[in-house]
Amino acid sequence: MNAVGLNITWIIFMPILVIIIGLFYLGAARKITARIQNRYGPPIYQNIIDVIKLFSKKNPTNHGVMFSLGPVMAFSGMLISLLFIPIGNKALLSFNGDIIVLLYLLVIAPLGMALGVGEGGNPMGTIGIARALTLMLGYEVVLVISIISVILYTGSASFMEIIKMQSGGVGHWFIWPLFLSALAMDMALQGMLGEKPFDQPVAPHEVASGPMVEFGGKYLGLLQLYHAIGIVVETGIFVNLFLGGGTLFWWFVKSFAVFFVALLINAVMPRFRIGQAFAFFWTYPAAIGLIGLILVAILK
Amino acid sequence: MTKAKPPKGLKGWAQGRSLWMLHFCTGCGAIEMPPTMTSRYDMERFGITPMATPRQADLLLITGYLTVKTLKRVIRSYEQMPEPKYVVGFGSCTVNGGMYWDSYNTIKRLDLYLPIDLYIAGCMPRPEAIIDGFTELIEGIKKGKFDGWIRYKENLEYYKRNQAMVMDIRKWSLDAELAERIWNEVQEERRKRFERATVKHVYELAERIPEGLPK
Amino acid sequence: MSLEKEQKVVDLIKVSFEDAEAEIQRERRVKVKVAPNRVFPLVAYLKGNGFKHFVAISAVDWIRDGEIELVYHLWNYDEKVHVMIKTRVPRDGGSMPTLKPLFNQAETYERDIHEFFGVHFEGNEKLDREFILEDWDGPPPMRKDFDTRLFSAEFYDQEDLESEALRLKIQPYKGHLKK
Amino acid sequence: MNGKNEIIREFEYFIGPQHPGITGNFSIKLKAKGDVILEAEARPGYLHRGFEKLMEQRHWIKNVPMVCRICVPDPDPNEVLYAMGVEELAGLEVPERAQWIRVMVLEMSRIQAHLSYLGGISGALGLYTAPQWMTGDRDYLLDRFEELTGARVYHIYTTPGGVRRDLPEGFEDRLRETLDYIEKRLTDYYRLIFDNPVFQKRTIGVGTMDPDWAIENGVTGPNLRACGIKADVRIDDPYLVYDQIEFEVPTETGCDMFSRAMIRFQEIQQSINIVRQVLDRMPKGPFLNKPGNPLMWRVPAGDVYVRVESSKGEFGYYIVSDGGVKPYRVHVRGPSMTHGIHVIETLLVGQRVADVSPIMFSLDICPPDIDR
Repeated sequence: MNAVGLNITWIIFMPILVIIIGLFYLGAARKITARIQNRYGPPIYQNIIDVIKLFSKKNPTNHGVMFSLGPVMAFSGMLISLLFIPIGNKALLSFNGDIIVLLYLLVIAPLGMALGVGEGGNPMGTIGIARALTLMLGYEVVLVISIISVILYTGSASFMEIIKMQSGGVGHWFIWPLFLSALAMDMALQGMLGEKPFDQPVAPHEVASGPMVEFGGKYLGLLQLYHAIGIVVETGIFVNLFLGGGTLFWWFVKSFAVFFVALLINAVMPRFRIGQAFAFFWTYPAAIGLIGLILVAILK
Repeated sequence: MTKAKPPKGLKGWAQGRSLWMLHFCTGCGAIEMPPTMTSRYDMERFGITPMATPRQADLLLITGYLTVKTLKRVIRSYEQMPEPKYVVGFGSCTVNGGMYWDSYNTIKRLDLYLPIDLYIAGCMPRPEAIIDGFTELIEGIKKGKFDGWIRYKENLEYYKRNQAMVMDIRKWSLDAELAERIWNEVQEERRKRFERATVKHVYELAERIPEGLPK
Repeated sequence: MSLEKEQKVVDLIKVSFEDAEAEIQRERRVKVKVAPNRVFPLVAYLKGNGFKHFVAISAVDWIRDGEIELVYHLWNYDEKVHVMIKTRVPRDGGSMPTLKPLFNQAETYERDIHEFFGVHFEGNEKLDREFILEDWDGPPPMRKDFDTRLFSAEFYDQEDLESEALRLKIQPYKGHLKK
Repeated sequence: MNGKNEIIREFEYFIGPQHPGITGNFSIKLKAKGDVILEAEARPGYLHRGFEKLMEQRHWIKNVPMVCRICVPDPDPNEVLYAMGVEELAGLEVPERAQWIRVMVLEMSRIQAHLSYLGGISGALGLYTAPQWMTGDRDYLLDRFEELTGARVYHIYTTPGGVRRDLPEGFEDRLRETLDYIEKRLTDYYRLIFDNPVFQKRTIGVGTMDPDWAIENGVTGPNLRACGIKADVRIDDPYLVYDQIEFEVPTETGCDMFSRAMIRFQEIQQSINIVRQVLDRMPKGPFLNKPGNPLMWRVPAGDVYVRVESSKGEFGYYIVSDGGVKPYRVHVRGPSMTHGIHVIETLLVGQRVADVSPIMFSLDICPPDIDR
């Protein structure tokens, strides 16, 4: 009874916590980028203000049912993926094979966006979402290779079990034995987070703001929340697989550290053309990931 | 029907602290925008960021003179922006035509065609002046003082009529029916005006010196 | 200062185009006056003789003579001489052959002059497309008999619009003045 | 061709005027199949103020504040050109010192224009740190301009007969400091932009043009020098005191976006050297030869074509006087008139949609000088 009550509290409390922390991540990202660019930068809570403002906007343009469902689908898809990510050693849904389920769930969000954008009818949006899906095809391969090597190494496909195996200090983290896989996954993460050099889907100079081009007001607010959860989920996969999870506080510290690395790369890189990005994913990170996988298979 | 009011309280505060401006540079003023945005003056610390599309923007900056050709696009962009939305006019060209007061292709007073919330004077305004204007705007929005889009909605017919005097509004308005009606109404006056304006000017052979000046 | 290379260019033109009036304006500047139908052969000839850079076409409205003067600027990168080829076409119904077959970018200048001076360029396909002005039904604006001050005062007439604005009480925010 | 390939849709869409990837207020209509551009049509005219007409309405001197507005990012060549043209028509002598000061102002203007160019092209490729740094550093140069002329961007400093005022006290030392600072920063820029593998990947071999094609299609200035042709108005058709100054004209052979950016980067260094030389060798003396009552001043009838090397290419004015108190006709030949219409329409065909904006930035197109 007690455990069920705790779970219900957690299921309500956790998404709110993740959204707020995710928005702070975004604010911190702007601040850090600003410092690199010799600027003062906006306050760290700037993105929370942005979201409040977006939800208070009136009459955003609507192009039909699918158009409004797009952001909702993206947001809820990301929210469901969150349930499978153990945060602070606590997972709501944990069973053997939840990693595989998560991989499927991560695809829902971009597909939802694609449906909504298609209804919008703006060519910039169509190009943007086409780029997002192409990019996904690129990094998913690398992601799957890295995850398979972890599963092969541990013999388990459950986040909680993998975290348990890493308990006992920094030395037990899988980042050391599975260094190559971790490296490959970090590169894939850069693409998942949409940080440069892989921000083709939203490139302002090329396709205005890509998929978001027709969305305004509440829809854009929802997409901001989706983005905030997305960052936590995506960095969370890396933290759980390679950095040993941790208590609530340490989990977020680790997750932010992963995000921070992505930010630094983001600040000093131009973006690839979409074809180049795709080619990049299927050469270097894929090769590194494969070597890691082979090493695991041999050494195991 | 109750009168629409600009947002106040939390909504007004959030709106003031997070202004997304439309990335649309219409004239000379655009050259002083990069310094305002970048490391020396850093506009982002007030929460002002450039946005790529009108759907996402709250703030329309008219950075300098507007030719008739640009005015059409500006009006279209303005009408696509979600409410509440604000317009800031940059430089003396938007106030009274400025340096181009006798040009045949630029409009003279912008607030006849679009509801202006704030003017920033200068040719063109320095980044400090722009920042000062923005702080004024932010404070005003927080208190709910700026209501340009409400004025525009309430006096839509007046604005549309003015726009129709200088441009073909049918292609560039979101409300096609209204545009069509007003366009037909103003045709007569517009034609008369155009005839008066394009009287063939007799080119004087005499010296073009202002009279009454010492030789 | 010696004007040898300029003289050479003048001689070069005189050899093939006897009707052309060529003179040296100053160092590195040569002026040539020809009839409109001789412009195309002259430019083609000069292009073959090293004048590879087509700088621009300028138009001047000489309203007193009832003519529009077209000035074709050419530059030679090797000899470093600038040639201005001047020709005059009538203001009403003036027409010139296009230079597009020789220099592609001449098309742009011809579109520009067509719009602002109303000179027709035969063979330029893009001439009918709007270039800089949009929905313009007035006379070509750069001609001398178009009065921009009159146009601006009459067409953008503000007095009645302003009085209407006062009646509707449409005023920009003035709160900052009260400080 | 038919059959399988028909799945790829043909798009037709506009880039601009309301689009972040456009320099100034300009638009390009694109027809693309999938991601490859089939046809591009440049559409200028959003900034047309009728300058040439307005200049006919004003006295010779009153045009000085107007002309600098023709090219917003690099205004000084316009002022110098107009002044040079009027002086040549009127036979007005320019004091020696004024000529050296003009060279200095032109080169300072070139440095700031190139800095914003490099910021622009890296911004178009997504490297947002570069524009932030460069625009910030460019501001120090604008401070020097403000000290010298009283304005940050439109200086209205060069008038027919000389320059409006002399250098302020201590200006030379402060300018030297600023130049030293910018020179120091050049290493950082090089490492941030040109050493960047992604930047190289995006720019090398993209947007190329053939050198012969470039000459015949009116490409001038740094864009032509990026094709390996050593053509510079400062040397070919010397004006002011450029024939007394030692400087190099850098050339690159890549003909692509990378070379075009590299040329500008090297020219910043050259311009810094020129300004230093000017500061060392500038003679003392008067700086302005006043032409008399500006409302009554008549310029003898005649016509003249003058040109300078601006940061974007060859800028030329064709000025005609009929002996009156106002110009009879001024025709402005901006470098973007060719770069922005014909050249870009040709270069874009066959490129990817992603490269439209970088190519446009790499050509350094300045829409106000197309529209005038």
